[in-house]
Amino acid sequence: MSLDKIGIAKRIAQEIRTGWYINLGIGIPTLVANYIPDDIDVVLQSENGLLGIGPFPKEEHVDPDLINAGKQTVTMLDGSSLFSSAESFGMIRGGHVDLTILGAMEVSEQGDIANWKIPGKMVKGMGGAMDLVASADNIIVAMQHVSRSGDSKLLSECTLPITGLNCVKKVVTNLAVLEIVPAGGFKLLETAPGVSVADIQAATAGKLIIEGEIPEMQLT
Amino acid sequence: MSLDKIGIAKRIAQEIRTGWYINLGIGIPTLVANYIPDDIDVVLQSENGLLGIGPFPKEEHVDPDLINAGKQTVTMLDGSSLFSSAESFGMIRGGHVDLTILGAMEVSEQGDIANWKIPGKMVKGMGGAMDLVASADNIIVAMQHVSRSGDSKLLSECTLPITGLNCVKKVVTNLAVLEIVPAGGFKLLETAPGVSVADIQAATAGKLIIEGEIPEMQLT
Amino acid sequence: MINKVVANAEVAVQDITDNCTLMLGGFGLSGIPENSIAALLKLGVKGLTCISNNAGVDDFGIGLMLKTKQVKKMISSYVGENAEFERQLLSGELAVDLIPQGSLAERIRAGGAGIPGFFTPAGVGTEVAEGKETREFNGKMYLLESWLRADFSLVKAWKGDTAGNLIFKGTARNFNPMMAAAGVVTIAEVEELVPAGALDPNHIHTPGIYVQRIFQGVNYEKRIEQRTVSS
Amino acid sequence: MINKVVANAEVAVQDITDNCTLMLGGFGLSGIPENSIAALLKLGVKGLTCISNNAGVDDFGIGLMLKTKQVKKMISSYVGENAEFERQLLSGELAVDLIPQGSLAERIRAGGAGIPGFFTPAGVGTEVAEGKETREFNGKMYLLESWLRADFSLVKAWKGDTAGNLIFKGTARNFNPMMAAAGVVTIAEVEELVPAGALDPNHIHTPGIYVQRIFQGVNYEKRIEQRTVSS
Repeated sequence: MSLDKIGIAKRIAQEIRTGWYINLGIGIPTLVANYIPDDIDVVLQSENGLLGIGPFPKEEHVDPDLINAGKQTVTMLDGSSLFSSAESFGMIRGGHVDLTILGAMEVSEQGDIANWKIPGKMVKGMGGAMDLVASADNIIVAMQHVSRSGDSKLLSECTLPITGLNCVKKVVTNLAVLEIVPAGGFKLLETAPGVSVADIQAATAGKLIIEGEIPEMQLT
Repeated sequence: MSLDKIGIAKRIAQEIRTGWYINLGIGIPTLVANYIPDDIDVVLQSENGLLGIGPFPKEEHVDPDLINAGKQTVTMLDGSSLFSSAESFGMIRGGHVDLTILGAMEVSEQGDIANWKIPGKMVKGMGGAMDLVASADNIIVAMQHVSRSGDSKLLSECTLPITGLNCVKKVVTNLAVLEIVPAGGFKLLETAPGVSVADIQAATAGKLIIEGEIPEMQLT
Repeated sequence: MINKVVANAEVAVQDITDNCTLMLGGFGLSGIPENSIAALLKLGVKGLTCISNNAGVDDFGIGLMLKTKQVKKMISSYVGENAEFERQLLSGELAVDLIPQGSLAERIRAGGAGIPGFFTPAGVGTEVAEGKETREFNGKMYLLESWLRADFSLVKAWKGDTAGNLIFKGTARNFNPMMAAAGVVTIAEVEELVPAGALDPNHIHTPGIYVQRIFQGVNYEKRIEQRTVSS
Repeated sequence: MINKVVANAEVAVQDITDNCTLMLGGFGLSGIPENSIAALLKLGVKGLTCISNNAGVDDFGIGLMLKTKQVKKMISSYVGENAEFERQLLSGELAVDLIPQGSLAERIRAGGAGIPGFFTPAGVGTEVAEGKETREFNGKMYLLESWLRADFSLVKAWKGDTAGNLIFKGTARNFNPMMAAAGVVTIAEVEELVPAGALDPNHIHTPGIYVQRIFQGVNYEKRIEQRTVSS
């Protein structure tokens, strides 16, 4: 039994601390917002120029001039602020965003990430991903542990074109929570409910570091 | 009979064309504003963050939060805008200001300007002068032709520490209007009322270029 | 105050010629210069290089100019939502430069602010870094990126005054303010054009010095790409 | 929304220690953090490096901290109006770095925006260029300038909310927004502190992400250096 997308999002939500400014990528990262506990006070940044993303609007409040980075209509909260794209990436590049959560196609044991281009496929562009991964101090990747074709996405080196080097701090997959250690390697922190260390070992192509007893994730 | 400060300001005002954004330095340049004809539509920039400087306020409208670059209290006009110092110098550096008028201690025949520092005297700083002279396409210097000690301020090379190189386009002094030509040299364009070409020659240490009949300034 | 008002989009864009470089504001379909794009379609200029974060969708925004094959090259960060774009790119009719979004924003900002080059960490170790100078500052690697400028910038604001001052609304601001500063000629279209003096000087996002022409736009569609609602 | 409110200036500055680098907003005496300066006088920290466009006057602004010899070094563009400053400088008690005003503004902006270096034409051919890399772009020479950052930034705004969002008034904005972004800890004092939600998000000049502490200041003097009036 591995986690579904909601499970991954719930587990990542546990990483969040009060007072943080957070940028959530498209996909599973966006779901994380739904599972941040009420007593944790955070502000979500949308790189197209909004701090303080609120819930999706009610039909009658939809505003084409208020969208998130995924181009979805959103709302603001008390205390939200608006700004230009240059200011927004100044915030990101300047290290003011405390946590970035994004998806990936591959992560290496050095913390390299590949998530923008597949050779032979139409390239849509990197959007803000290269700026985010080059700038953030704390980056968590949310992804499936293996690809649809069954290949491990946790590798010794990325095979796809790189988005950024030495930047990912943690990976949360359907199978496990792993930390990338400075010397290189995926240190196994937690297993998903019903997933064995052997399962994770089998699904991890990069160096997996297992020290002592590995606890199981506690999800509510 | 040479010009007084007001005469210099009046002559410089004749250089101004409608539609221009203009930065006026402290001293004589500030006076220029008083002699811009009513049918000439210009906008004055204050590098501390204001476009559209209005007249000095009436006593009851003095606002400590509204000053010009000389720290004088000012007013705004219909259409004025406010911005940060970074935006203001972005405007200047980006070449959006059409004309800069400033004072100088020395100007060289190459268009170099020295106006910020006298060795042996307390240095107060260059303020925005180095940014202005390095950025503006059209720079007019307003100054006396000779110093208080009688030395020419129009030189073959500046002797004082430089503020900027190859930047001054025109010089308006109490004696003359001179253009700095690309090959180097002060080309005499106009004489002040009652001032002879010989007077100007005698007061100019740098290369003076005299071609044909030199007209006298027309001041109203 | 200098008056920048022109009658309409057709007048505003009339001197844009073939092979010009244009900047077009907007993120997705939000804050795009709808009227100026329509006027460019009518004008029929070709061979354009368009700097814009996205390339519109098949039947809206810059996508309309792709359909009429007026665009030679796109400089963008993400061009995902457009089948015609993909077809022209694969057939070699269209060139594309993909630039990290923050670098794109900052390169445009640098163009307007007279900064020919700056260092950014975005793209270090990636193909974006190919051919670019890299340098270490404080133990971290950075790339040297250059400014971007345009012959014409086409921006869209919420309110504007006759002196060219602009105020944007919501996240429709995005790339518009930097582009306004980075165009040799900046054409601003606004939903509401007011007399100089009607906007609070403290609320102005783009000072009029950056805007050469302004007009009140008409018939804004403001299409939504992802209408997401809560119950 | 995250709450950044602290009780007053004394609480806000209490962990500033000797030999810190501070940024202080303001141009002349306009938009200076009067309350934070008063609290620093009370705190008595010494050996400060102060980045501020000016150095106040003898009996106001940073001039007060010069009198108490709390400042080791000033990084400014113009320091003209202060006799005590001159005395300390000539006696070697005080060091000063003079920086072109636009380069100062942009270096602070770069600090906040994560840009370690950029090219500017200001100072080429002058003593400001000594020891700095110069490079030609498009036929014009430029200098490489580096970012400026500070341990603490002390800024002053007109209105602020509990989430740290700031709105400035008139030309009191000046260096304050860039400094707010360039401080590891930014302390904002405001004339009017309002609840989050009371400011229009479209009017905010400095988003709260840059502000770590905010308080409502008291007894603003707002001294005028050159009171010029028309009749």
